Amino acid sequence: MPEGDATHPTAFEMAARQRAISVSEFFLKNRHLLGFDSQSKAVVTTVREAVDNALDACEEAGILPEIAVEISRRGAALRVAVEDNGPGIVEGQIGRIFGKLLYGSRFHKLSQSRGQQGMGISAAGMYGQLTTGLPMHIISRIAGEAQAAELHVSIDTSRNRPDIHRKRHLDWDRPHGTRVEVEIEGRYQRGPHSVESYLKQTAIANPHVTLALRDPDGVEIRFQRSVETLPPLPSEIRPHPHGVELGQLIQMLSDADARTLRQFLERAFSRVGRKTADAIIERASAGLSARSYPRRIAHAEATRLHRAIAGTRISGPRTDCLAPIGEERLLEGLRKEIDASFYTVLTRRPAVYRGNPFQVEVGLAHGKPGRPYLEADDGSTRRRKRRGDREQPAQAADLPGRSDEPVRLLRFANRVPLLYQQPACAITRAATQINWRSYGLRQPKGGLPLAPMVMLVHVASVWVPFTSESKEAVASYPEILRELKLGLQDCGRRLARYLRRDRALRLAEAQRSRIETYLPHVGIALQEILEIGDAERERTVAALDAVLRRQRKI
Amino acid sequence: MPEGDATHPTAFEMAARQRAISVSEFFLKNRHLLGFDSQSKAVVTTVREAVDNALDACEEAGILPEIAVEISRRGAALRVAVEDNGPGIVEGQIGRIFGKLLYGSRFHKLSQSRGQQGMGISAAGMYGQLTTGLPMHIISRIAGEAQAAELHVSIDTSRNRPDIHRKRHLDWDRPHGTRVEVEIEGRYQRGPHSVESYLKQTAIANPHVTLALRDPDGVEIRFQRSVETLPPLPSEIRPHPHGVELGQLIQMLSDADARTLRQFLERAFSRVGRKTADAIIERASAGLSARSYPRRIAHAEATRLHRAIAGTRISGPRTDCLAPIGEERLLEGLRKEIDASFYTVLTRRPAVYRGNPFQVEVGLAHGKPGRPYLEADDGSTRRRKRRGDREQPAQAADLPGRSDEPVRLLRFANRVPLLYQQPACAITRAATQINWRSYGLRQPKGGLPLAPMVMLVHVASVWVPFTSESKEAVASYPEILRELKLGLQDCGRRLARYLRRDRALRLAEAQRSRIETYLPHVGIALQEILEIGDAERERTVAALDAVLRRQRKI
Amino acid sequence: MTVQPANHGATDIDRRTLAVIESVARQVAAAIAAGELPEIALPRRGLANVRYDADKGYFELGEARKTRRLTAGTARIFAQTLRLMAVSRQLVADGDFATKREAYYVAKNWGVCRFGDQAESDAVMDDIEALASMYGLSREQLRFHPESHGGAVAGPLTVIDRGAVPGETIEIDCAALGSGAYSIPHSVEHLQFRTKARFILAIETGGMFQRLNNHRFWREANGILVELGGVPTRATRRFIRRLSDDCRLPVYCFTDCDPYGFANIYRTLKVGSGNAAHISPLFCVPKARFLGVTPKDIVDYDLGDATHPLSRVDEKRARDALANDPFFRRHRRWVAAIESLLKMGVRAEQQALAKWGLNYVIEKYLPRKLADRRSFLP
Amino acid sequence: MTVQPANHGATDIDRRTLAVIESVARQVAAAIAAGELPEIALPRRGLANVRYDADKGYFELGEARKTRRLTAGTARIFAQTLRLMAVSRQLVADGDFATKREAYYVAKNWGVCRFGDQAESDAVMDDIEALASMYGLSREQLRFHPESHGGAVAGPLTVIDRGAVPGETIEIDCAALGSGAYSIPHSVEHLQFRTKARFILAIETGGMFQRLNNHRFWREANGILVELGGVPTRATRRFIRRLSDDCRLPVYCFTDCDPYGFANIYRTLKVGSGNAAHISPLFCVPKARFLGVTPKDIVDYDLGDATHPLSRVDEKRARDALANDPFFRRHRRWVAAIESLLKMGVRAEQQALAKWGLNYVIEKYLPRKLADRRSFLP
Repeated sequence: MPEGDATHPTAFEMAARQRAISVSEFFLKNRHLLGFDSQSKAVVTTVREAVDNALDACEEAGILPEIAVEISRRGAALRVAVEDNGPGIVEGQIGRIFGKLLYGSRFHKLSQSRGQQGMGISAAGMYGQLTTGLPMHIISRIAGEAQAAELHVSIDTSRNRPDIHRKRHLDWDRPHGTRVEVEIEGRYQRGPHSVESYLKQTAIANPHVTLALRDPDGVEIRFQRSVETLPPLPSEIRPHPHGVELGQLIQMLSDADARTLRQFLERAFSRVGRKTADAIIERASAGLSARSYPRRIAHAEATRLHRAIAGTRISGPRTDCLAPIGEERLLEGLRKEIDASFYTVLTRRPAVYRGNPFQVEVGLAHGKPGRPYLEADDGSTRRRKRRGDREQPAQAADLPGRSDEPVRLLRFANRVPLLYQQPACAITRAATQINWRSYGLRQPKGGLPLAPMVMLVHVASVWVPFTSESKEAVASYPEILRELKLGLQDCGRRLARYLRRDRALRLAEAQRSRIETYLPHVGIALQEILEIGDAERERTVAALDAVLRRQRKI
Repeated sequence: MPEGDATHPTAFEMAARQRAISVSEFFLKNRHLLGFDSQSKAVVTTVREAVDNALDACEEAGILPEIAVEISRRGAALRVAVEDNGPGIVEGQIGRIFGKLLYGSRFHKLSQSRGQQGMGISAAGMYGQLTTGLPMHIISRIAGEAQAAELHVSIDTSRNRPDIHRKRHLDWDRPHGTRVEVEIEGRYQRGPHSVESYLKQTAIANPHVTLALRDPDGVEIRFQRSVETLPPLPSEIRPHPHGVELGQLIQMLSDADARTLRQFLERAFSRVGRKTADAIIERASAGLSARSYPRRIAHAEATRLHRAIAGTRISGPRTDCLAPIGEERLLEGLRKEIDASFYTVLTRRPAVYRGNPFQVEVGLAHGKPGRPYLEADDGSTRRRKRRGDREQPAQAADLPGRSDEPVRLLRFANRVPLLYQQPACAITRAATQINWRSYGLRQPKGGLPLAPMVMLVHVASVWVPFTSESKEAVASYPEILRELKLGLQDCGRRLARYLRRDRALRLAEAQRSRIETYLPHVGIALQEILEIGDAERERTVAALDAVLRRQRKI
Repeated sequence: MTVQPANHGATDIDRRTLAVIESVARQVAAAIAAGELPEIALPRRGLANVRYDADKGYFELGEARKTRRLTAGTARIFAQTLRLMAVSRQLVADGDFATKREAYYVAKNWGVCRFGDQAESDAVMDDIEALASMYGLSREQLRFHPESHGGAVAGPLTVIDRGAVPGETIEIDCAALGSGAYSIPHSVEHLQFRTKARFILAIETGGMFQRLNNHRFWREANGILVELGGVPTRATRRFIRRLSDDCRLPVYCFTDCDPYGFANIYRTLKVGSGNAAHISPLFCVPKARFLGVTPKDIVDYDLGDATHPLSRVDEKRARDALANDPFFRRHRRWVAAIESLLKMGVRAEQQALAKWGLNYVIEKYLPRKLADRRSFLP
Repeated sequence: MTVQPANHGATDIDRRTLAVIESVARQVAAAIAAGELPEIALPRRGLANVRYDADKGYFELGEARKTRRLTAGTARIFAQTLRLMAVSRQLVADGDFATKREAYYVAKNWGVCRFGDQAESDAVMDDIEALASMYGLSREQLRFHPESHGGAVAGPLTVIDRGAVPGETIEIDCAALGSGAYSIPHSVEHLQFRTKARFILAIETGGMFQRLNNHRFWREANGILVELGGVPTRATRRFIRRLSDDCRLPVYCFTDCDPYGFANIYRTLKVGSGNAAHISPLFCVPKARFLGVTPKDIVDYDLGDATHPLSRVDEKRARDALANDPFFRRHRRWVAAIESLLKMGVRAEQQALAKWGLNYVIEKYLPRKLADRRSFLP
């Protein structure tokens, strides 16, 4: 079509121009939605997607993960390579897994996993392809197979389909595992939004994982596992009835294989047995019976059924579909990577939002050993302030930070650290809405509390609601906010007890010495006023000391 | 699969579980991404998507748009109906347009339009379907056809395909046009984030449009067009070479129909003629010539070619692909809907980001007639403050607002008002980064200036980069930020001139009366000090008045 | 009116002061001897323990006591209280005195018992003062003097003070200081007075005092002029109280017409303030009357264009007085006056009278006012 | 030393004042008559027009003038300047005076020409004062008196003031005021002095003045005590200046050992301040010397534990003095003293000496200091 030719088309001409759009094309144009909005973020996102996939694969296959990340310079670009000891990928699937957006094993399941949308690693490949024009390079070997498969894969964006360039078999010293290499335009940076920070936080939440990093300058860092067993594998569940919306219910009814309504309710939902199903049907009343044929249920009845489900008491979703880190492992992870004086961890019981079970875990690590924190009773405000002024500014990645800085908030979703968009996240919102002053911390209005503390929060769910596909912040569903707050408050109370106990201990110590310090002055004053002799003064002080000791014992 | 059965699968078992995900399923689960995150926002989003589509269709067909929005209560739900006088939709397309995500005529074109992703209206239908279980209801008639077509359409989300329930033909009193009805769970609210506010702002940016609203309480509001001609239709363009990334270039080369590199460059890109193509090829040098066969160009040569394009001076993109509102119409729109003392509008010249031409327009409307704003020389700060305190608090939708409130920022992208996510938007960022104090306004640190002013900003582009699919905020590309700032600053300077001139006029007036006021006092003082008589005093004052008049004339 | 010889030795009042201090110490010693925790009973100084005594005409401390018992938590302040009482005892015995600041520094030699800052020593001193007030003794009698001296005095008054050598007395004629004035010392307990004046005029500003003094207004009017200088200091308040008591003189108060002049200056002079109620019996001047400037004067003397709008603070102060101040609430004329001021929305300074000429205040305003004392506010 | 009779009629200085005012008015009238825009030349009061005269020992206004020409923009302030000069002329003629505040109110009757607030009238008054200072006349001689009177005075000094009737004089014996003191009036131009004292001791705090006065320190030491009360008022500064000039007495300054005592109190007393340089020739006391408390005293008198840490403001003030103040920069001993204070990081008050006993200052510190005047800082 020639440029600039603008005449008014008819409805028929307009119809002829309509076309379907491939999802790859869509996200290629909107790549900032997937976390590739800056060169430095693109590197972290690429590493994250590859490592998350590797961890999911290892755990699902029952292998203790051991993952190596290498980042090296290739001219103006960076090459990111991630290699795991996972089960490997069946050759015929490699193309689609790395070369097609929205392709994966987890989207249709209700089951907790790191990846969920089948988008991340393909998006990284697509970004590499866009910025350097090079396909992804994959090597994968399945246990027991003689050789590994090597492929170069790119995405045919107009059709959202893999394009396999070269394919061959080769010898590989790994018995099984996968290596992904992608060249991207990117900038390697340090600090709180770095690959290193992502890996360190991953190590905290996953103490059963060993991670190794080799950065572009050849510096190597290793996070060694401290737990030798895998966490239990989360299982898959059916949806919980309280999270189903009317339209969804109508869809399920019309797709149902079950021949009776009772059977439908029992099969389609989690936590619905015969008794519960009957209770729902009875409540829905007129026009519906246990034997109604699901596909024939009309809109009006479905609406009543939906209301009946909402009104019926149904037990919460099964817990074994979720695999929280667990209090023991969480404590282990915190102790391993953070040096603090006080630790507390908490795994809340599972809860439900929109029919999806989820579970909140909280960990606090407070204070630095050998660096007293308490602000109790020594000196005036002024003196304290000055001392603060003169302290050295801390490193941004210093964990925990200084006592006049906000706590370091580490956010996790399904064991994956969230590095970006902290202000937009439900976890941050919960942490700032709590009144930490009542737990003995200072807190600026509307902000995080100030304390030398790491605050770790993990949200595990069969479907974590992120605010965007780049998976950087958890959306603020009221049910999730509530659980987050309860968890944080519970840990806050434990912290407050610790701080109070600590303060009380110091106080008792101070009181003992105080008495000994001030009694002689009572003696001096009495001597001066009553003009008594030194001997009588001494006697009086001794008598007073005795009185006080007796009082304190009672 | 039974619940909770968690054994470790093999790589082959894992492969068997991989599946493609439909884009509808994806967005159904992530509907907050499309602007359906709260019940009140869902209503505005639904109206917006339908009205935007209607406007695009009318304008493309050369019809002055006349659009009616009706919102009524249906039990606990709301019915939203939008009816236009557009060209109508060919019957065979209705299903896909309303029942398939990522289907549209605009995605693959580089051309300015309101809708661009083929997502919005189908998403509204999907939301209705999910929350009320009811399909969308569409009536459409093409000019010249005897009857209108009526369809009920829902989306088969697992396949992202339309599902047409009922279809019939009926008589319709409109000669041509389309009516869309959708029932959704929603809450109708007033204030700055309301349907009314959206329509009012649409009327400002589109003075050629007539809009009518009937709200759930039966209240009717009409925004009448004040311009009787359509804006010029934007035309389609090819991409500009400076916005093409390496990977994209490689893709284009390998897909090329052209037989020579020169031909390829001339055909594929905007603004590349023979001379420019040769300049690029010469710069790319070794291994490439004007006659190289595009599909055979290797990665290394493509990389050089890409660099050569970046290094070659190429004229900016064509302007006629963009249809700014235009200074005349923008002024008309502002005057029609906002009552102010001073107006200024500005259409910047087009610029380019990532190869996409875009254009920024700015309008300012300052002050309320009959309500003096200037803070000049009357009374002390204290008095001024008090007066402010006692003013009545203004309505949130009051345009312009009070002089101690932030300016009302109206953001538009391709003539569509953006109501949500103001803080995340490049327009807000630009407006807050400018130092408005130098233009005579007060401005808190890091905030919008305080003034009784409406600040209108329009970004027109063949592809507006939104921060999310819900199209609520423009992403902050440096090129866009720069244009926004230049536009705002230019208008700021005009405002400053106005404020200064206004101040100067008042000052001259004040000076005239001042002289007459104070001269007698000079006379009194001289009389008192020099002990002269009344007559001599009068003479002195008269003489002084004469001297001053003479001086002022010179 | 007679003159008593000043005396550097122990006067009656000094003996009473010593007795109070010693009795506290003796009770402490006795408790210790009996194997009990020693304690000192101090009046509570909080507002909850303050009430307005309408008969006496001032704020007074109630009966509530706090008992400072010696425990680990109170050891420090207990010791400090006793040691500061010991300092007071020594000062009385030596015929010397110390300012609050000096007392703070004297304690620097107390080692760990020293005060961290002056707020700390002031609080302990306030406790001791409240204790002494139960026996009718002021802080000045404990020989802790305020940092600031009193205002200026001029007019037909002879002040009789102690001389440098014991027994010697000095007479100061406040009508013989020219354009200067007599400066009230930090402590006035030992002064005696002789006067033929008919009243005391307490004046808010130094500028107005200067005008009246330079024009020898006190001669015509036969009154003693005292400069308050804003809210009067302890020394000024005690001076006026003692002078008006000893010589049975009425006191007329002349301040700006604003809530500060009414509620902070006049009310403090007359009835004291709630947060220092323990000193009221000695420091307030119940027989003071308010001469002006009254809200009615703004109208009567046509001062409208020499006024300023009431500030927020003014308005708040006025409303507080109407809502919470037992003194103003008790006097219907004051309520009416403050309400009319609020209604006018303006305040007027003493100097506003200068609108009619600098000496209008001397020639017209004060003579007229003094001729009609019923126009004074209570 | 002789006593001159006070005089309510026109003195020489009054005649000079009237002449200055009339000559300005005459120039204005002449310009108008000649068909020119009238103007008044006023000294620039900005810091740019201030310099430190090392020989005279004070800050002085430079030669720069601003010309206030009558235009539409300046009509108001021009009229106000002339009218305020007319007021001054009337006050001189009547032998009366007005405070700044009163002058502001007198102008309330000027209609549109009235001042919006006192800042406005003060600025015009400062202009007129600067103009008068070119002829060696102070604001007090223009008969605009400050609002506040001066500090207290005690010791072997007789002040000779005017009496109430023309020609009458009054003598005030500042050694005969007992525990009270003589309060310096707002204007001291008309005072005469008689004394046998050997020096004047200018004391920062009222508390220290009270101690020295109550113990009759002035008798032993044969010096006149003047209370500064922080940064001295105009009246106090002029009083000390006139007393030291007339009776040829040295002035010793006794303040806290902190940058405020050095730079704000002592420096202002001695050399004036940059933003009121036009009054320096009349108000500063170049022969003042700094007795203490010096940084060296903190060491010599072991005051370490009675000090307080320097605040940020203190530190900033000290560094400013070292970096920008021509007076301190000129005196190596002052630079060394301030540097050592900064190094110690503490400040000491006069009262800190009370650590060694309340009367240590009388019995030890001052006698030792006065015996070794070379230890004084310049």
